[in-house]
Amino acid sequence: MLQILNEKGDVKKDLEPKLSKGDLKKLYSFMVTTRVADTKALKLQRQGRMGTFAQSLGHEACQVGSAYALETNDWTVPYFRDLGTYVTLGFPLKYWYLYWMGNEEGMHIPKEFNLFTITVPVGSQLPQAVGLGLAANLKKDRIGILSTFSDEATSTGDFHEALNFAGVYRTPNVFLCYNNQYAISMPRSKQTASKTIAQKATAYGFDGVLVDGNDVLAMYVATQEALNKAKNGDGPTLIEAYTYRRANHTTSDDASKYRPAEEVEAWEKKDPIDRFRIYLKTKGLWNESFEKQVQKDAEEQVEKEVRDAEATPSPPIEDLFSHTYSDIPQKLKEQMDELKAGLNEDDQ
Amino acid sequence: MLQILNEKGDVKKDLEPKLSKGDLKKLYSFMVTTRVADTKALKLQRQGRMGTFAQSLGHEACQVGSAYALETNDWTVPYFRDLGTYVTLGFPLKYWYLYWMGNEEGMHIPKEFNLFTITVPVGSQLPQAVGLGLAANLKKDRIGILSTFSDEATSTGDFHEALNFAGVYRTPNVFLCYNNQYAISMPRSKQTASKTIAQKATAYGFDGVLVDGNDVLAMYVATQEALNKAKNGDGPTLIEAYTYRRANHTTSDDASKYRPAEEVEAWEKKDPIDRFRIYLKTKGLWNESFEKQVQKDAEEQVEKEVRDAEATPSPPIEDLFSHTYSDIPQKLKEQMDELKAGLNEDDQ
Amino acid sequence: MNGNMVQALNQALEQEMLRDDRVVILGEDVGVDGGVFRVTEGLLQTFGDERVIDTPLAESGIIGAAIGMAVYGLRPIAEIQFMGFVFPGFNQIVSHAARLRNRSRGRFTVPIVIRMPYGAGVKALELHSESTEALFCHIPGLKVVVPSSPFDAKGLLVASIRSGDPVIFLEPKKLYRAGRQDVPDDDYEIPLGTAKVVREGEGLTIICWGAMVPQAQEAAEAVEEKGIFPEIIDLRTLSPLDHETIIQSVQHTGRALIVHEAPKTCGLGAEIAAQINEKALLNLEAPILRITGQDIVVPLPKSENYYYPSPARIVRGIKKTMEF
Amino acid sequence: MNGNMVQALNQALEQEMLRDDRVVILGEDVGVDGGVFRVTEGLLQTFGDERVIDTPLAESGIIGAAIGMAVYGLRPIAEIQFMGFVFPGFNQIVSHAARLRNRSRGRFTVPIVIRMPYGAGVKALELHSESTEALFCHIPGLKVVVPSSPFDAKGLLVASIRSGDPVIFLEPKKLYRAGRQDVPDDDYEIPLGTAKVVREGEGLTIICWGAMVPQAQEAAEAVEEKGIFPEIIDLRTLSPLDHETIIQSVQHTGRALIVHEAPKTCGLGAEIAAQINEKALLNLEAPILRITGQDIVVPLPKSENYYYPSPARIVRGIKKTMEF
Ligand SMILES: Cc1ncc(C[n+]2csc(CCOP(=O)(O)OP(=O)(O)O)c2C)c(N)n1
Ligand SMILES: Cc1ncc(C[n+]2csc(CCOP(=O)(O)OP(=O)(O)O)c2C)c(N)n1
Ligand SMILES: [Mg+2]
Ligand SMILES: [Mg+2]
Repeated sequence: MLQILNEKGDVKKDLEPKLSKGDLKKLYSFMVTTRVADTKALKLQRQGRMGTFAQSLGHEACQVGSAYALETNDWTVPYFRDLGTYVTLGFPLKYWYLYWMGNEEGMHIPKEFNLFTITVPVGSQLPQAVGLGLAANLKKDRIGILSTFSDEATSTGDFHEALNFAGVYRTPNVFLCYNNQYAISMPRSKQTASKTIAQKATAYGFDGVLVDGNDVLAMYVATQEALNKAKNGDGPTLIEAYTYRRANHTTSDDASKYRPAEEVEAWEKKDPIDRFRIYLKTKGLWNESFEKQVQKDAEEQVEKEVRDAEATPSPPIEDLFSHTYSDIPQKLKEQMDELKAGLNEDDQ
Repeated sequence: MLQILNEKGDVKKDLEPKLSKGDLKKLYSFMVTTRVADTKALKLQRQGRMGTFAQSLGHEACQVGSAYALETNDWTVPYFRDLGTYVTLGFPLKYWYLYWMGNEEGMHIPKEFNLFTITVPVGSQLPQAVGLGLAANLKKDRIGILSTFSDEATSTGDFHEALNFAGVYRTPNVFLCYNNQYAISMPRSKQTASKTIAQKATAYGFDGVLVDGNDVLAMYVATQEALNKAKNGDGPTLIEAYTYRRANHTTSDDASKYRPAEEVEAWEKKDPIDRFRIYLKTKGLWNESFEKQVQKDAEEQVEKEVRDAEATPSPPIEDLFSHTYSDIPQKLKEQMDELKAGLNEDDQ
Repeated sequence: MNGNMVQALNQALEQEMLRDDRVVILGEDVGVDGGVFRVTEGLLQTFGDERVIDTPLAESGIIGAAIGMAVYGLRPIAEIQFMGFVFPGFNQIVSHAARLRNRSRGRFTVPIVIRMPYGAGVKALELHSESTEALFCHIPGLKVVVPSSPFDAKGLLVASIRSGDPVIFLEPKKLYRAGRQDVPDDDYEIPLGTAKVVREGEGLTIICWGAMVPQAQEAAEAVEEKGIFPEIIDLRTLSPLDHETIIQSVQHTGRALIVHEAPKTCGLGAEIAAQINEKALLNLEAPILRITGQDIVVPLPKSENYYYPSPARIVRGIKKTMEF
Repeated sequence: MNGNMVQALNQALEQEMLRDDRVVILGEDVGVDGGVFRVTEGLLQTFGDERVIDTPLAESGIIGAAIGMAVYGLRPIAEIQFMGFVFPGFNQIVSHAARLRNRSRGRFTVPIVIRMPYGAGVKALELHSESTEALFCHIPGLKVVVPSSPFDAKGLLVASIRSGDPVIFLEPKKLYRAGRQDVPDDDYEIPLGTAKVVREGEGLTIICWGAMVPQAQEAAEAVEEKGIFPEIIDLRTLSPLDHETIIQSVQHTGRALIVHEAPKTCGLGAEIAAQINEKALLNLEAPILRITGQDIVVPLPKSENYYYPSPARIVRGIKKTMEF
């Protein structure tokens, strides 16, 4: 398992990436922002101001570290638990909140972002990510495509078909699995008899690497290597980020039903942010006032995004009908008109 | 690659299975019968007496050798190119001919045979084979389940989901892939970047073995070992039988469009029947009169089955309606009556 | 027992598993977790992990395995976590479950039940609100069943488990905990293929199922003051349809309104309308209307109510039909 | 060119690939082999293996990859070898291709064409004769197109490739080589969503598509001697439907007969009947009949003709409607 920072924050010097002080501080602040935004979302959900959503608690290093390795032209194909990825890409969190608030405005993805939509059916985004890769190859665009998913996606047929295609056509894909040990109530050990997820790459003729998913430096290094390899035409990589889903599966779930508290506690000790804080401190990049600033900035940013989100009305009715086809077929116009007429009638 | 008999018919003594003379002669006669039945079918097809079908030419060793390892209570889940398996199981070939003649009577599977139906969508029989295994485990039945398929099935999502389940539940499945180097026009090398198909088992936490698919002894030994392992509760096995599809994909295909004649010729030299004949001769079990007898028996058997098939009328109209549900719902009765009334009218 | 639909389903499963040891359950989170809606709660503890099987996420694998188990002589019940996730397993249903009996001339049967929560109205995420029953009704060899009350849920599930055919069993998640009802602890079946007149009436027949039944009932009550007393049919089994009950009612009332939450085009409402046209044309005093979801994706929660057929929309449909 | 449907389709593909380098083809055996029906013959040689991609057998992979390529700006055409094999890829179509435009509020569009030979009547193996168009017509976001002649095949395929939406393009394999026709070598489109009156008539409208068009024509000729002159509409686009042409014709003729080879229940015929009932009830002089495949699996070749709507069966339907 690739590890650069261990649980105590000790660093393997020979593997340490050459990141500037600014980069290191950014990594930290992205992780903190992710946690703050996640915590805020949980609060909103409990207050009935947001719907069901999937917390990212504990995934900060694997999300932020990997996304930090992306360059502007690269593509990201996320899954439903990827808040840190959005934070790192600089995606306006307003949309993220809106989406999970159930407001259709949250489905916007600004043009500047080479970022795919959230895919609800587990695993089914992976063939699409490979399609992006095929297209990039055809267009001779030198880009990488990072697609994320968790352990359970590896049980789906789509995972297999996608990785097999990627191997055959040597597409510039990086398949990043957050192995967070659970799929709702199903522990990783019962999802597959394969010893590691990384080794599944053998079946597709390319490399699989196992990385400490709570080590932001290792995640950054492994992802960057894989992206570079992709851009050099050397084909895809499967990365297994070994981590843990510390929260419930979603806010509708109660994880205490199926796993012991001690297990969760043990993983709290491996917290990715704590570990990186020690590292920064050792490097003289962290002190209390820096921490305060980072927290304050994160909170302010999050509060603003939430305010913006809550101030955004749901789209007008037309919007529900205008994105089904490139035009609005007659029958949809009729259905829309009927709906509007009815609502008017009800109002009277 | 497990090989016991090489292309010249030389045997690896230490690996040679302890089969009686009778068994060895049977293996030979099953292979010959398979070839005779296959050749007959091709002739019938060319004469318009049979529909499109998939020839087994060249697969005699991997089909017969593996099926010979089955015991009475074991199950077989075949695919669409498996004539030698039917021959070895003693399945009445009449039904096989009827099926490919397009006569619905050919869909019968007599109760004595633990033999699944032919599955047309490639790969989709594999989760079902695992379901048989789960059921056998639950019932504590000490059986093995042999399911066959060819190389291209390994590209399907169902292959993956099935093998993953088999690994997780340690079902008594033997997954036998006839790697015959082609999927219609698609060469094996372009179907997957995996070096071997056998190594795909790594992804599921069980063993994969590569076997010379033109060596009937190796096929027998490998399948028997895998079945025994399954019965002992030691889980599934993936067997890759390395062989070659010497005929066109089906009688509707023209393989000369996509592969060189020399390649086909090279594989003719590895003929599984020729190889086994030399072995038998060396053992003193083969001579010209034995050969004649085997050929004659095969031809007589095949001619009889074909005669029986051709004498079998298509089932009555009721039969088309009576196997959709456990009962015949009202709407189907109406549709059947309408059809019959119409046909009567047309006759008048 | 006096309970909600989840409890009624749970009791049906438990009792059938006790009665018949061929009955097994498999699906995602059905074991330790008791299912995300708790329909299989407690069954793992009672029956063990060979009969209540937690599976990896693989709908084709789940349904395919269920088919194999059925062929071996078991009676598997597969849970699909939400109806929107059945499509990765669609091929196993359409190409195999529905066909194996015919393909083997009766040798192999597939007495499986594929249970899935379906439908909108609970402010769920994308693909957690689908209602695509019409797709299954088009496939020969499948039966499709939808309860609308705890009592029916138990009786229909028991009948589905005992049926010799593959049954798509759709559970209206909006009604899972919507109300309690007396549910006999005894064993009972509601025969598949029989619709139920849940409200007798005159002048108009409303045909609906699942979560639309209470919506239609509310609408019917609302129009009483206008002197309109619709008859309401709860189909309960969508395939095969109980034509007789539908046609008889429309012959009596002379008008028909179909309510479903699936998109309109090629929904089951179309089939019902076509049959009424074919068999009761001369009785019709007005066109058959369909009040349905629009031909769009079910919107996210905040806009969902525009999509979901409300009692008010049904009332408008009733008026339009009556005033034709 | 004077050619058959396969040649017309091949020309459409070649010309669109020449005109627009975003157009790419992928599927099983589409390259070296030119497709099992030879529709993509020669294209690999002309356009190379990055634009004509032979894929492993993996329908979900193929359609999913096509979606990703479309999102990246290409215009992929995926070939599914037979319609019966589309179901492993159904989830990609229903949950993604049909929804990505809406899911991204127009940012990502999926201008793909999924071509598939469909239909019975050619004495094929099991699952090589399906005709499940109704399933696709029920899914918002998809367009569904079926030509019935070489001329239409080219014009409709060109329009489908240029459409901004995912198009399910169904090719009646029975008509692939059934006849030759003059097909302009020039570029032309037949707009999606427009049906065509292929035979003007009185007293009865027959609505059909694909391989049923010649069957209906044959039936119409057969009843001429009885003084019956049906109008025939070839729908050409099944979704969205050209309501106007259908309703106008039935308002004119007063009777409707729908012919399709898919099973009857919940086939597209039901939707058409429901719409006619809704919009032209007062014009109807007889119930709308549907002459269709039965609600069974398409039988193996020797019994297939019992299933397949023959001109004789259509004639009986015509008579029954006229004599009502
Ligand atoms: C095809 C499909 N089936 C079922 C579900 C329901 N579901 C949502 S998340 C989930 C578990 C996913 O586990 P994993 O992939 O490990 O992601 P994690 O929750 O750990 O991030 C399930 C079963 C789904 N979304 N898609
Ligand atoms: C799901 C599915 N897609 C496509 C087909 C069409 N098809 C039939 S056989 C075949 C190639 C199969 O190759 P392989 O599995 O290697 O079997 P072989 O012909 O070599 O025995 C294809 C593409 C099919 N039967 N099923
Ligand atoms: Mg997980
Ligand atoms: Mg092969």
